[in-house]
Amino acid sequence: MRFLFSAGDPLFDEAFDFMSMMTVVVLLKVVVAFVVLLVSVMLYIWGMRKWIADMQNRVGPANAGPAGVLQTLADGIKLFFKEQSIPDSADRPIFRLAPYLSILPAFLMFCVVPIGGEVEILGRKTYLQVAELPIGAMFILACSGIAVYGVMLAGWSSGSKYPLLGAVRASAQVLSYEAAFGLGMLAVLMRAGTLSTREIVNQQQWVGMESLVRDWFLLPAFLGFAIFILAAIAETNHPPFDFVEAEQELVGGFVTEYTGIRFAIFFLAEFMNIITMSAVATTLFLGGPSGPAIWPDRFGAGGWVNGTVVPVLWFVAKVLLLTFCTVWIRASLPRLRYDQLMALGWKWLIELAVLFVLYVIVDEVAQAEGWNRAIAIPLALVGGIAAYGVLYLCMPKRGETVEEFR
Amino acid sequence: MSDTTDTNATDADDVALEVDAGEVASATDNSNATQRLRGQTDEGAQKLTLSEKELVLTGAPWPEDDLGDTMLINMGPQHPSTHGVLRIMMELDAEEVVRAKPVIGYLHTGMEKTAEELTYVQGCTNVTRMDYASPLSNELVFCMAVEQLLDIEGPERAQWMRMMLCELNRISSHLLFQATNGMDIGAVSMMIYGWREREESLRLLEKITGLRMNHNFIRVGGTAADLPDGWQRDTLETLAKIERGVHEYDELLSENPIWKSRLLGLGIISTQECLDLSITGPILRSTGFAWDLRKAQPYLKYDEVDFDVVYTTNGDVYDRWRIRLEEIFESIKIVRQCVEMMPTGDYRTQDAKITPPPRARIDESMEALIHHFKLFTEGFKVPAGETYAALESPRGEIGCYMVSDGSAKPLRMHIRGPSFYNLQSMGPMVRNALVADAVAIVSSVDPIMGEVDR
Amino acid sequence: MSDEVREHDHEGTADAISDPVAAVLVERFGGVFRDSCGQAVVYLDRAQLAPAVTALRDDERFTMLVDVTAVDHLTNSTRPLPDGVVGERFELVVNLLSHVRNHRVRIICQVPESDPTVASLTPIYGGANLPEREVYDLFGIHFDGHPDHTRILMPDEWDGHPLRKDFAAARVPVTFKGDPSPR
Amino acid sequence: MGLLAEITPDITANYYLGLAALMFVVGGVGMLVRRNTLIMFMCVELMLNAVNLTFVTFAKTMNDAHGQAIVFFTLVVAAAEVAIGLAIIVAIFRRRQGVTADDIDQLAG
Amino acid sequence: MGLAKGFGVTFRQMGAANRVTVPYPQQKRDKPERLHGRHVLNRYEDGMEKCIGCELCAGVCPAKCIYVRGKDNPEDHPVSPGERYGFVYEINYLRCIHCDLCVEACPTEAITETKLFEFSFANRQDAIYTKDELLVDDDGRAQRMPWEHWEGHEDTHTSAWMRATSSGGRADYENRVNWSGELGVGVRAPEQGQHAPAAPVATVATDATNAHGSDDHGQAHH
Amino acid sequence: MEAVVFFVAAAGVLAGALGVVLFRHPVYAALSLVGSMLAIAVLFLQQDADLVAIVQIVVYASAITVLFLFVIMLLGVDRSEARDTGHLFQRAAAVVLGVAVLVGIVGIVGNKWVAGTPASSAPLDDPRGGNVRAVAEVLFTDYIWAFEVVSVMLVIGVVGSVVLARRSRQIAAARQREEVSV
Repeated sequence: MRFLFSAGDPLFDEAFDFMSMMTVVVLLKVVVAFVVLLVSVMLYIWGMRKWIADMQNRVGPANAGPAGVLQTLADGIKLFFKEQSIPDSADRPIFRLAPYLSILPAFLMFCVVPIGGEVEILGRKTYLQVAELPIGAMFILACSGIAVYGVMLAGWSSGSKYPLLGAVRASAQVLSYEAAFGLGMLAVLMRAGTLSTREIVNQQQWVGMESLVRDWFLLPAFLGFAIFILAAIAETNHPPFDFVEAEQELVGGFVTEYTGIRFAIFFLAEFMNIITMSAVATTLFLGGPSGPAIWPDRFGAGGWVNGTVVPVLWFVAKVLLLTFCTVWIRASLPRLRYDQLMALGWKWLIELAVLFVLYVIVDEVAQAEGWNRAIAIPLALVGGIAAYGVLYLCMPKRGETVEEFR
Repeated sequence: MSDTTDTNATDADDVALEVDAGEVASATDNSNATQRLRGQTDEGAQKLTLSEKELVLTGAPWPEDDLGDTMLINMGPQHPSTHGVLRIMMELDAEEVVRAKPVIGYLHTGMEKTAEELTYVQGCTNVTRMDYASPLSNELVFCMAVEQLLDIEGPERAQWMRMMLCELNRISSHLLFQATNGMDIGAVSMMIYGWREREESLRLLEKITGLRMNHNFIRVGGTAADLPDGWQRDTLETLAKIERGVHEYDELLSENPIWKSRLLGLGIISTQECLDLSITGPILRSTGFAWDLRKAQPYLKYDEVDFDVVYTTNGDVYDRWRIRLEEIFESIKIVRQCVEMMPTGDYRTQDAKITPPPRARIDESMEALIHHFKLFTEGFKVPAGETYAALESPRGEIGCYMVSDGSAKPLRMHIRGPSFYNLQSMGPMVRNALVADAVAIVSSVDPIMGEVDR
Repeated sequence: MSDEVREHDHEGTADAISDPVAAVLVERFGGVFRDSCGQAVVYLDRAQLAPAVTALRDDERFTMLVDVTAVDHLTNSTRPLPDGVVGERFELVVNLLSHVRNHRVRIICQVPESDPTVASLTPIYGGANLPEREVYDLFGIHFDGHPDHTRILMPDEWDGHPLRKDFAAARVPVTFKGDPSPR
Repeated sequence: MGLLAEITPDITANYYLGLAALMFVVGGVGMLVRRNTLIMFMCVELMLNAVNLTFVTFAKTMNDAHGQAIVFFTLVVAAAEVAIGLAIIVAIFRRRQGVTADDIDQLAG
Repeated sequence: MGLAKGFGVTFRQMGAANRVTVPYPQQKRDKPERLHGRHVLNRYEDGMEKCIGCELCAGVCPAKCIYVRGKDNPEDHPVSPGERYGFVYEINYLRCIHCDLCVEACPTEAITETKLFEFSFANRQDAIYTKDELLVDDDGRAQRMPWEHWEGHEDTHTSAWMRATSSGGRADYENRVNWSGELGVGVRAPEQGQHAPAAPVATVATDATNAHGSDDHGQAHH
Repeated sequence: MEAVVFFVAAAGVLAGALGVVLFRHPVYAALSLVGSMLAIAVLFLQQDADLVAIVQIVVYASAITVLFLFVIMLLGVDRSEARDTGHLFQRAAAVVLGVAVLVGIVGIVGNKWVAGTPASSAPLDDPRGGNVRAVAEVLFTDYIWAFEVVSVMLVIGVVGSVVLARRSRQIAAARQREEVSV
């Protein structure tokens, strides 16, 4: 038999033995990943507040720790000791359960992200990645879909109206954007021809500047990247798509009735999601840990520094860049309206994503079969657009009366 | 600058008559629009006429059985974007507002009653707290009413100072609107930027009046004190900062597709509806009706300065936002002219019954001491009569109806708060909008609850 | 407004009225004109209020009802009033504005304490809705035909009407150390 | 590990099939017992999943991918069924303000 | 394109040069001279109290937050130079609205406002400042209560509003401040006037008072 | 090891299934359904069906059950259903029938009625690399027509549900008028 997850990891080249170092390595990786994620959330919240304060001519957190870096921790401690109140009309078991449901998928999704190359821990070779699945990309999709439960159940179980509105919004939003999210990923999966995140990263290995253009999926799947980012922002309820909490409209949405550490956990989950999504986007489109070796004359191209440390640094740098962009978006854009979000998702993103996937398919097949791409791709696109045109013509127009089903 | 905005420099009477040819004329012939409007408001009132008592009696604010798919939701009085303690009862169909009704009174402090207890000397400290975003307009309208009853007019310098301060206050009020409006639509940085420039204007006001808000600076017969040393430099510097900041708002939002898609064509109201519902100020001007009391019925020295009445023609939320943005520039223009043209001389009427004597005179003159004592103990008496003074506050026509019975305290002091009347526009505007739109629309009405409830 | 004569309490008869709108009101609805601080004021019988306001809107191009308020003259019953006006306890004050003519006029109705009822102006000008509710709430003057005749500022279970002169103003006592009794 | 192996049985395909049978029966009984149409729907999903489990089990025992391929079709059908079914429930609720199966007897005459 | 402009605006703000907020308790902005803060009761240079217990301040206070009781000065060691002195003087800061009418009303410049406003009361009793607490100390500085937060120099310029309003709106009196001697400060020469530099500096002739003296009789309005 | 995983997952499956049937509250029932589905996904993984397991989670946990919950919240039917006292006979009959079916199935399974020979037309891949490719090949070769038909059916289902759940403004307005007149 084989161990359920981590099938592709060199750790499991030997037969799995429960009572061996293998278990220790696996547990170690899980614990370290969790701690790293927690700390990075802490730093992200601090960095976000500093960045956004800078963009708004403010100082930002300054008192807890040097330059306020411990502010998140201080907030966490404060929230931990605050009273936990549960409304009378709340559904107590689910109300208590919901925060944990929201944090679990954020962490699980991070598990399949390759952070670095192969390392040796406790005499065992393994990937710098909690779990290497043959179906890692599908796993990401599954986790992002499950994440809605926390929000949805929190809103419903609070037993009041604004949270309920938030929950209804959340479920519709995640369901709608799940499709665009998946289609955005699909372009990369088509190009890579695999579902394994490790494989995808391996295909984006750095071999010089040309790999930035040719091997990284950023340009070969550029539209997929744009759609993926938009959908990821929507799925993580990040401004300008933060309808689920939308303070000005729904007070606090699903977290309105939450206090104390439960409230903190929701926000931990939300920010963890942003980091995880940045990491996933890095993996799929920006080559994950790949990047030029630093000072190969001194450290060697495949030595300890350039083989283990530098990839991790590249990965962190890319994730930082993406998270900075999320903060920049947060600072610059007003919030959309809910129906505009849904319209964007259903009327634009999904259509574009389908067309783009069509293009990628034809491109890949044409390459494999040796067709003339200059003819095949335009033909396919014309066909796709024609199909949309037919659908559009079938739709009832504004002002047209349609016989209603009663 | 967007092309939806246009400025008009022609004489106000002409403007009124121009517009008259179009929409205003329909006011008189009972057109369908008028009928439809009234029908709507009445119908809206009918269903939501449940008084608070009924709500308490039914327990939950929502009798779920009768209303089917719709849900009644209370936005406010404690809600992050209802501007103080406004409560809006909304009937929602999913997220669409079927009807809405503002419920007010949560900030009712009985200021009109208090005014009857305070002398005319103390009165300014009371009225200045009504519209706390533009306190100087309140003080000015109160003082204008008292001055009409006393039949005095402040000295030239006082008039110019009042005008300058009111325009500075209009700037700070509109900057507050820019901030809160940005916040309501989720533009967080806009809120901070709006605050940033507002702080500059408040700092200038603080320098002049000693307080950031509720200044108690405009007094009957003039102002409390002269402008401080170096006020020209401070004012010009502040104006430059504000101008730079407001250009930044323009850059940040005017062309932003999200901002435009949120606001364009939202919460449309027509001139006819505005006139019918007694709505004044930027909301009225956004419908293409360039009515501004500063031009139409000039008070202070507004007829001596050069400025334009900003108006737009679409009557939507975007236009109201835009108007307030442009009005900041117009106010800056006026303040610059005030700095240039400020006359010298007394800044408070020298009627010894109304103005306390110079402090140096107290030790020298027995009469001065007696006047000083009388003024600060029982105040001054105002001849019996009644009057209505009106001026253009940042939110519209603010009026003061004052009745005196000849004593040192008003018999009745009524403030016609523009926010109070402008709230009536909410019903027609919010109908069929989404919850998020309702927030934007409420924000564009820019109600100040201190003035609504008084 | 500024070029008009600033004179206090100038009373005029129908033939000497400088204000054209007031003249119409005096003529058609039997009002009494008074120039108050240079502003045109017409005292009307309360039964004439609604028809007069309708006439102003329809015939005189008065586009906006600016304000509706009331005054309690309980402590001021001997106030000077123009001839032909019998002072009652309450006065209902309606300010109207014609944007077209850039002209204001004020109508004052005497409302007796025994029957504080006036026909509502809301069917004529929608903008009278909230201020009439406010007057009802604070003075207890009823408006016939108002679509939503409820309290607006005070709680529903409140007794009395606060802006009436016989309704004592509440005070929150201020405490001082040197004077143990609250003041 | 050795101890664990001794006390636990070797899991054969019959275990999975037995579990699937149990699940199917629970779903079926629930379908008959419950009156809330939403829960009846969920019971149908249970039964479908019991079938899925048997398909996957047979795919494993026979080392044949066809069994797993069939599961995809089941899933798609289930999704379509839920979409339509829930839409019907919503439509019924709009008219009748209830989702109890016994109330929906209009077709019976 | 519009989007990019917005992003440009926010990006431009990055960089420490244009911060508009300050880390507050550690760093404070300069307060304008006229700021209405909490009151102090002043004393003459010889240590006598300026308050004469006339209750004008209490009378004009719209919030009714001042409580004053005057008493005849004890013959052996008088508290104030006049006949009477403020025996009890209390201000309830839970009510005070800092309108500064009391400062304008005080005939002896006894009560002025500092620029201190950073109170943090722990109870309602602390909010009632008694005469002992309001009175300046032996150096003429405001006393620092345990619940107040202020830096050393924030209690200067306590008389700015009094000076600003002292001319009663008359341009001729702009520069003439009836500045009685003050503990720790002494008889200050009239400080820089409150008028605009654009205005001609009013030279106060000795007969200026006489020229306007008749105004003080003030014709009754009607 | 396999036994441990199996028994834990089986317990989860059954608990979830019983939860669906026994919980009065639809939300709890839906959550039980999710639990049951997740446990089944574990069993799928156990049997080398990685892709099916993940698709199971994507489709059931994050789409179908979310839809259920959405409808429950939307309709506000989240109160417990009325006790159906009138159907005691039906309940007893259902349980008896269920037991009978169970006995039947177990009997058949015990008799190895379906123990056929392994077909080797599309053998599952080596478990290490997953079997995505094998399943995909079967799907897109042998079952390509079924695949297309099912996808069309899904589209029809989506359109149909939109049409069903849509409520025209005219109808809403008519309903409102009724309310007002009543």
